Amino acid sequence: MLKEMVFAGFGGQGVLSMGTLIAYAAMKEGKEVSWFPSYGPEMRGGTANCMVNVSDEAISSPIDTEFDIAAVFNIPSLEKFEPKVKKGGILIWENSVIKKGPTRKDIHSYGVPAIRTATDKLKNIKVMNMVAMGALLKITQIVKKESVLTALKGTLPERYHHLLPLNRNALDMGFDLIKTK
Amino acid sequence: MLKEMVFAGFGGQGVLSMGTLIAYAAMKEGKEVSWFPSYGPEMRGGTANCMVNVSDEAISSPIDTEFDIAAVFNIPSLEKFEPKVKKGGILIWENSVIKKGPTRKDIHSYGVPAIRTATDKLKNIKVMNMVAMGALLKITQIVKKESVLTALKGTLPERYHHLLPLNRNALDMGFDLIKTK
Amino acid sequence: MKKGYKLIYKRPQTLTKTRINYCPGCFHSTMHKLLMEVVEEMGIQEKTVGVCPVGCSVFAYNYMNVDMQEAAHGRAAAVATGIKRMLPDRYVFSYQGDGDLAAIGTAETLHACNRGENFTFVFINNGIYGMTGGQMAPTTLEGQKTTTSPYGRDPEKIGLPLKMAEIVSQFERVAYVERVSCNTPANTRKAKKALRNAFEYQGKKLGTTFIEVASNCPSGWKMTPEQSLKWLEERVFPYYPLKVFKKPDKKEV
Amino acid sequence: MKKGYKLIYKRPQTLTKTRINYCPGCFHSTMHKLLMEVVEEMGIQEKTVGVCPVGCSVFAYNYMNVDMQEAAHGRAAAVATGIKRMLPDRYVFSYQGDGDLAAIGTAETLHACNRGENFTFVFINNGIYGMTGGQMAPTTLEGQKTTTSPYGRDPEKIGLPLKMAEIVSQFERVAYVERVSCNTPANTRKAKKALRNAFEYQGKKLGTTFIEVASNCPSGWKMTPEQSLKWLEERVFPYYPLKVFKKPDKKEV
Amino acid sequence: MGEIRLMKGNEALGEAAIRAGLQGYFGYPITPQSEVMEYLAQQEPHHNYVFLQAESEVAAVNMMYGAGGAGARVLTTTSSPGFSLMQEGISYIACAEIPCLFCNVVRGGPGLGTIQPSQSDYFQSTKGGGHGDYHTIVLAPNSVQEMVDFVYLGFNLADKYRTPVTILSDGAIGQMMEKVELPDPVEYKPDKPWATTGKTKDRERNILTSLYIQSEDMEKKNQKLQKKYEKIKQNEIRFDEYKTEDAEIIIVSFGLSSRVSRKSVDIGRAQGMKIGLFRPQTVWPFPYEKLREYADKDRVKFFISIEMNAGQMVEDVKLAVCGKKPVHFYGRMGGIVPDSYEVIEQIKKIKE
Amino acid sequence: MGEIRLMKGNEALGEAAIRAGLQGYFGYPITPQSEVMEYLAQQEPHHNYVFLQAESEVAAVNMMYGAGGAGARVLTTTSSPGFSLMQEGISYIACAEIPCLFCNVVRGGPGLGTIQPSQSDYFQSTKGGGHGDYHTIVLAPNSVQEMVDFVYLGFNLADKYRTPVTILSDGAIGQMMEKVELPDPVEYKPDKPWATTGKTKDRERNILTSLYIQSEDMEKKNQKLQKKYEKIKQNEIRFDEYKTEDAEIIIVSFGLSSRVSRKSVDIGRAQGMKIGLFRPQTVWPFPYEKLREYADKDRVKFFISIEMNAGQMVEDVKLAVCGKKPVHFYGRMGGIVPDSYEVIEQIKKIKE
Amino acid sequence: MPAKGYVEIDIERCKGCDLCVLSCPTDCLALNISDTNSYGLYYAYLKEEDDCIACMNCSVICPDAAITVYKKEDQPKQRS
Amino acid sequence: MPAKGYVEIDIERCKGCDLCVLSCPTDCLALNISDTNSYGLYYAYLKEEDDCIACMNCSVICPDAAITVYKKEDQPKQRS
Ligand SMILES: Cc1ncc(C[n+]2csc(CCOP(=O)(O)OP(=O)(O)O)c2C)c(N)n1
Ligand SMILES: Cc1ncc(C[n+]2csc(CCOP(=O)(O)OP(=O)(O)O)c2C)c(N)n1
Ligand code: SF4
Ligand code: SF4
Ligand code: SF4
Ligand code: SF4
Ligand code: SF4
Ligand code: SF4
Ligand SMILES: [Mg+2]
Ligand SMILES: [Mg+2]
Repeated sequence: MLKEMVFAGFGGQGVLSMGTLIAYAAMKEGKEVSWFPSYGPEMRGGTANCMVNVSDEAISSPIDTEFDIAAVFNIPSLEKFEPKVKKGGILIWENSVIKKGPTRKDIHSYGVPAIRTATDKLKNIKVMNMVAMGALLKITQIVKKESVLTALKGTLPERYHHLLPLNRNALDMGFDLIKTK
Repeated sequence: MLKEMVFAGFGGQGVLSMGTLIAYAAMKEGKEVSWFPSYGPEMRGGTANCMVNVSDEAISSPIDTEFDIAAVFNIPSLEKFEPKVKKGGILIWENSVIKKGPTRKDIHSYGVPAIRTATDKLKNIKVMNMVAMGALLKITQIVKKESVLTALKGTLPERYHHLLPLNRNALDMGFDLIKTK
Repeated sequence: MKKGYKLIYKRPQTLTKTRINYCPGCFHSTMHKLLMEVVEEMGIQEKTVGVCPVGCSVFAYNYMNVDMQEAAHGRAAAVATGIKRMLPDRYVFSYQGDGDLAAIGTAETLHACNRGENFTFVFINNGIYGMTGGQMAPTTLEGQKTTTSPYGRDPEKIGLPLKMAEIVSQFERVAYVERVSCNTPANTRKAKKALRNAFEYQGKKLGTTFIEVASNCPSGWKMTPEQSLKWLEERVFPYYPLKVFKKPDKKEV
Repeated sequence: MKKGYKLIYKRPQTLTKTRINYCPGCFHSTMHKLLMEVVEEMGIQEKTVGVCPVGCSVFAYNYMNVDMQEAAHGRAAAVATGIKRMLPDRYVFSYQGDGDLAAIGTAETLHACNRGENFTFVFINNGIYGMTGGQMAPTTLEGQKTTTSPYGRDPEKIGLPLKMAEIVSQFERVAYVERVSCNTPANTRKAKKALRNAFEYQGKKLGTTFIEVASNCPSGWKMTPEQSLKWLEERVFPYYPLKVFKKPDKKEV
Repeated sequence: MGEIRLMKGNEALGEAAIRAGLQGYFGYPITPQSEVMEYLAQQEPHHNYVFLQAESEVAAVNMMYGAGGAGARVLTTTSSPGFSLMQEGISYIACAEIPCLFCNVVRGGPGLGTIQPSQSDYFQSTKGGGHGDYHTIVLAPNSVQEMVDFVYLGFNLADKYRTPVTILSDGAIGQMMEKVELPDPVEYKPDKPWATTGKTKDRERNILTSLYIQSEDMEKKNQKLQKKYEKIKQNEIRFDEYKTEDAEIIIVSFGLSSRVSRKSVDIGRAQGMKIGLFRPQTVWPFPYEKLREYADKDRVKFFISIEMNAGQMVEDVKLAVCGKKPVHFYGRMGGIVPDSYEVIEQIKKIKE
Repeated sequence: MGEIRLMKGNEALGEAAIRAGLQGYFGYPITPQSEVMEYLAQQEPHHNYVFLQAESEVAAVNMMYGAGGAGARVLTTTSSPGFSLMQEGISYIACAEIPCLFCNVVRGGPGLGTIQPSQSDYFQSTKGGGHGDYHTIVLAPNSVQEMVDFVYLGFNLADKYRTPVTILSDGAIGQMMEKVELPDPVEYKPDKPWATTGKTKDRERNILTSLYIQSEDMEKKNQKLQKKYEKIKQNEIRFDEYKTEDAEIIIVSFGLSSRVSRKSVDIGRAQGMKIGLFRPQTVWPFPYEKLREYADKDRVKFFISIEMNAGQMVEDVKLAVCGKKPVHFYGRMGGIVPDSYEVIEQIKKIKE
Repeated sequence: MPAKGYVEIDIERCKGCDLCVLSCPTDCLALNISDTNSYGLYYAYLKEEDDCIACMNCSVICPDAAITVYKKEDQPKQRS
Repeated sequence: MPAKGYVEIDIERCKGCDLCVLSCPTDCLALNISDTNSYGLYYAYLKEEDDCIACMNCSVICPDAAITVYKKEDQPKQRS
């Protein structure tokens, strides 16, 4: 089945690599995948996002207009993508910076304090995206946690491999943030 | 009736203006006319020519492949255009520089010593083309002598109008070079 | 407004209300501000026509409250020439990046300068292609890393950075050339003065005026704004000195 | 051949047998001859690749017996760059007119020079667009009449003639720049020597070599060849002095 | 009646432009177009326009953008390779909706090719040689007189629709002299409230741009352009016919080749063939409807497109005829003008 | 099986070029293409090719001319406005018959437009954006995998026919990542006796030119080119089909929009409509014959061309179908990718 | 005694580039790193109200023209 | 005593530009203006055979490489 996803936030928050990891992991799990970034000067100061499709079959367009899953990390992204989540879809939002969460009632939304967790507990804001990823995996089960770790190994240059444990940590922590299944 | 003509020689021999005068004169006589020059770098050192069409009706292409009348002033032009004169057409050639004239028997050809006449009799090689023009008018009657003089007045800038008598002279002399009407 | 205080500086009216969308600390913003301050102070908003070509400043017309034309990449000098020749009594400026002015637009730039077209170049030399994401510019410094010179600019392969202010100064009909920066308040004040001079000389039809800004690109350079100021001082100014390269004779002015 | 005499000069074998179709007295012919003499004398016919763009010399490949590419108008420097980058051990030259090199091709010329592309420019500056029938060139002299400056070139409108040798000399990676002419036997001998130098420096990979020829265009100037020589001496050389602008350090050579 | 002269197409173009109120000319020399520039350089002191020889065609087209955007009536002329260099600029001008008049005096391509007359830039002019969905109105004169008339028309259409207009001439029409009647000079008073002439207090600033970074905005811009093109298609299609009333064979031909074809009609009719000539004067917009009407007529046996290229307009003829009747093609390339008899030979071959 | 990676289209293009024996890359940055350059700049030290950032697209295309003419396997990449600037050069390259590979990562035009994906350069690429009668082979990939495959194919076709080849990509295919299988590197040994590498004693000098000043010569040159194009039409047409065997409605679509359309086929079939997809992989030469076969089949009711432009390929579809069946068009402009359901809606509307 | 001044910073325009902070001769500006504006950016504020001398360094260097400067009346005028 | 020389001029290549004539130090060349070559151009010829000193000025300046120069044997070599 096709899952259409979007990851959105400020440039630098790691939303593009979050998408890449999911695409890579899904590919390793034998799925068809596509990953499509927002690009060009609109990124400047504004938001960055990427759309990821995972499917058992060939993927038609890499560009989606509605989403099964959205993860947003700042207010403009919430504003932009909340209306584009499909009815019954999933919206994950960072609730340590976004004060006022989504208002729609016809979707499943999850506030995740990814930034606070990363800064307070892990002392490294950079792994914020991995915290969010953990939560996302728990919520959506889109790919296996292990696949994401493999993906991380596969996409991170050798010289950063010492950061793998930290990332696993963040992933676990995010996973555990979601209490209900 | 359509008359297709070509005037060819070295650049500087006045072949282009010869064509212009005929076209202008014919226009003044109420005819449809077109004038088309060879142009571009091939002129360099090579030959220059122009094609003139005079007709009672609208003229189709200004570019002709065969001619009713050709006037040539150097060897390369003779070589190029002799074969392109229509059967029964007229070929006028300058016979003080071209030693060996045309060989075709199915056309009317006239050797005219335009250069010698201009240099020897008129002391001005520049009017060579008017000498030739005179001969051409006598032979072809394509336009009236007076029309050519009007044309000359119309195309020559004011400051050269003192040359008009010389040109008329040359025209007359050329006219008289042709004995048999 | 606090009582007993009077206003001594506020945002010029010649800037639109739109939030300026350049990266934090980018001198593009500063130069927009200065330029519009000069237009405001000279009272020439009605007579000013700007040209912005492709580059980060392609959206300049969203910010500057004057008539503007957006030009094709590299062609601002030609476009400004077209405008100025038709409207010789307007103040015309072209606002160009280094990729624009010194790479693809080299011919248009130099010929406009050589003809002495009577408009003002505002040349933002940030040593990089900002808009397209940080590729090497003709002004990228020796050894500087960019996305298309990932191992540092190698002069053996690609030559040395072009010094446009120096080059255009040589053209007789170029009236005024100065290289400025906005890294300190003092330099920023000088930059504004230079713009003002340029516009005034333009008003007197003295020829081409050319203000080069030794600018920054925190995003493309992958630096904080503060680091970018240091880079300017340590690396940029030694190669691109801030100075007046040419100015009109006293008597002309 | 006369008995008791020996041959001391004949047409180089590196020119084809085709009659050269330039106008009488045109230095394009002379430069073709000198260039091919140098190629013959250096024995590098097998290693030489030439580029001729649009201009009177567009037919150069009919005359020069070496591999050649005909380039689009203005783009000879880019084409030569492409060739030389692929074949770094060949001798590559671009043979360009002033319209070509200094108007439409300004960007390609200057950037090739700035990069220090290791080929030789042979730049025929005849102050006019010869091939297209005598229009104004970027190098047309002040006051000089052409078909598109029928009242004489007016610097107020179009600027002063560009001095390309002077401009390109400033680029660090340009190794050798000389302006020569062919108006006298002595100057012609110097011109040939300059070409030889350029090729030798190229062989040593010293950078860009640039020979500007203060040339004539009897047809475009509407002069006899003899008058064109006078014009050169009286009008051209004072503005375009014949000299070496730059040469490699002794130790490099 | 206007003044009668014997003029070259290129010079007539220049003179017509002056009379039609030319304010700015920007160009670069190239054969067989240079006479336009030379004429305008010569005439400049006597009139009120700016003549500027640009450093290249790329510069010239962008000067057009600037000057046209400043509200002036502007012209540039060039020939094939130069027109290729202008394509980026034309795409910008079309999108920024700046009235500009172009003339391409076509020569034989591709590449440097030959300087002799050709029609091989038909596709480039009509389908858009530049990037993106745009069109310029393309007028194809077949005589020096029509060259003059189309200059007036071209300027007016450019203003009316805020669009670039191209005159698709060729080396022969540019170089040849014919009798021409020159219309009286007009006093041109531009009415262009959108032009960038300086933001006065009573209006918002004027912006000329082709940038719409958001897809939604760009699509809207495109829709606006497409709407304009529809309007032009409705109002501005022009064509000329010769003996088509009863024709069984219809020659379709534009520009110079249409003159050759006109003679072919007469030759053919003298030999008993009912030939007619359909001549698009606007090749964009192309007169599809009118041709389709002929295709629907029983008496019409076939069409033949006569061109000086490898077969370009014939695609438009086919699109018009839509399979209802056979469409043939005959053309010469590389600067060669087909001969009227050649065309007849071709038609005879088809009839067999 | 080759190496499997998750790669961006632009990077995959770069990697494929290296593996296919790239010798020279000349290019100028422009979104959404710059990653190609960046990738090749990054990889340069590890391989044996020259990477050169040119001062402009005009310079780049002429460096291609020089380097390709010197016998090297050369590539440049750009996006729409940059491709417009290359048109003069491409016309020269086509005429001088120099093998070169181009990739246009199309964005929405005209003018500066938007950087979002588009197909609005179809006309420019297929009808010849430059002057004169010429064509480049135009390959239109619709996936990152096909991008890789077409780089190999493109280089080989360029050599085989001594012709420029264009890959018509778009912003989405350039920017998106997909799974890709990379073929093994080839050791490229050019066999180009015509290349200008220096005139050795055993041969006449080699000349690369596009100048044939005499019309007769230029016509001959054109005939030679036309013959070559005929040969390419016979041998190199490529297309792909999806459920066309029994289709009553045929969607014609290329590149990115063909992926959207593929999904529409499934959606439509699920709703009981017999839809099929015909996807030209070469858009020049266009698969006219094959489409015509479908037009001749009774079961086929109509065609619809789905494009990301205002309707360009649809002209070729019409030329193929030749009036035998209705040909419809649906497109989005300005960088917007149509949605599969939108397409179905459109088809339903037509059916009514 | 230097002039006494006061600045207002338009929080929404401020991008937290820190250039004003670096340029203030009396060190009276600072970046608020505990809050962001609606663009998610930290912003500058007048930390030491009393120290401002109305030198305008901050408003001159501020790229985004986010700073308005006031000066106590009766003090000699200063120019930018 | 200067070297004794001799020149041959390829009439068909000569364009009568006169540059050799102008450059000859001993004035031994001239333009034949009573005849033209097949291109219709006057051509240069060695008018004073005895005066040629094999200086090569003419061959050096001749644009069209129309001149071949010979020198009497046993004389010291000269370079172009
Ligand atoms: C013909 C063309 N080529 C390339 C581009 C892509 N492009 C847009 S801006 C730019 C360069 C930007 O650099 P610069 O001029 O230095 O301005 P900056 O963004 O650094 O201020 C480029 C290459 C384009 N728009 N058009
Ligand atoms: C793109 C383009 N523009 C214009 C031309 C026409 N053209 C051919 S040569 C030339 C200039 C010739 O002048 P120059 O380069 O000085 O060479 P010269 O003939 O004087 O030696 C021009 C404008 C062309 N071929 N291509
Ligand atoms: S990318 Fe660079 S030049 Fe562009 S706005 Fe950001 S900092 Fe300024
Ligand atoms: S036109 Fe001028 S440059 Fe060209 S060949 Fe003749 S004299 Fe030489
Ligand atoms: S005006 Fe001067 S003292 Fe006051 S805050 Fe600004 S920089 Fe500091
Ligand atoms: S300089 Fe301006 S934008 Fe930067 S921090 Fe200060 S107020 Fe904010
Ligand atoms: S070699 Fe010298 S002396 Fe002899 S003809 Fe030539 S120029 Fe005169
Ligand atoms: S220099 Fe050469 S071409 Fe000129 S007249 Fe003498 S021999 Fe003839
Ligand atoms: Mg920059
Ligand atoms: Mg010249």
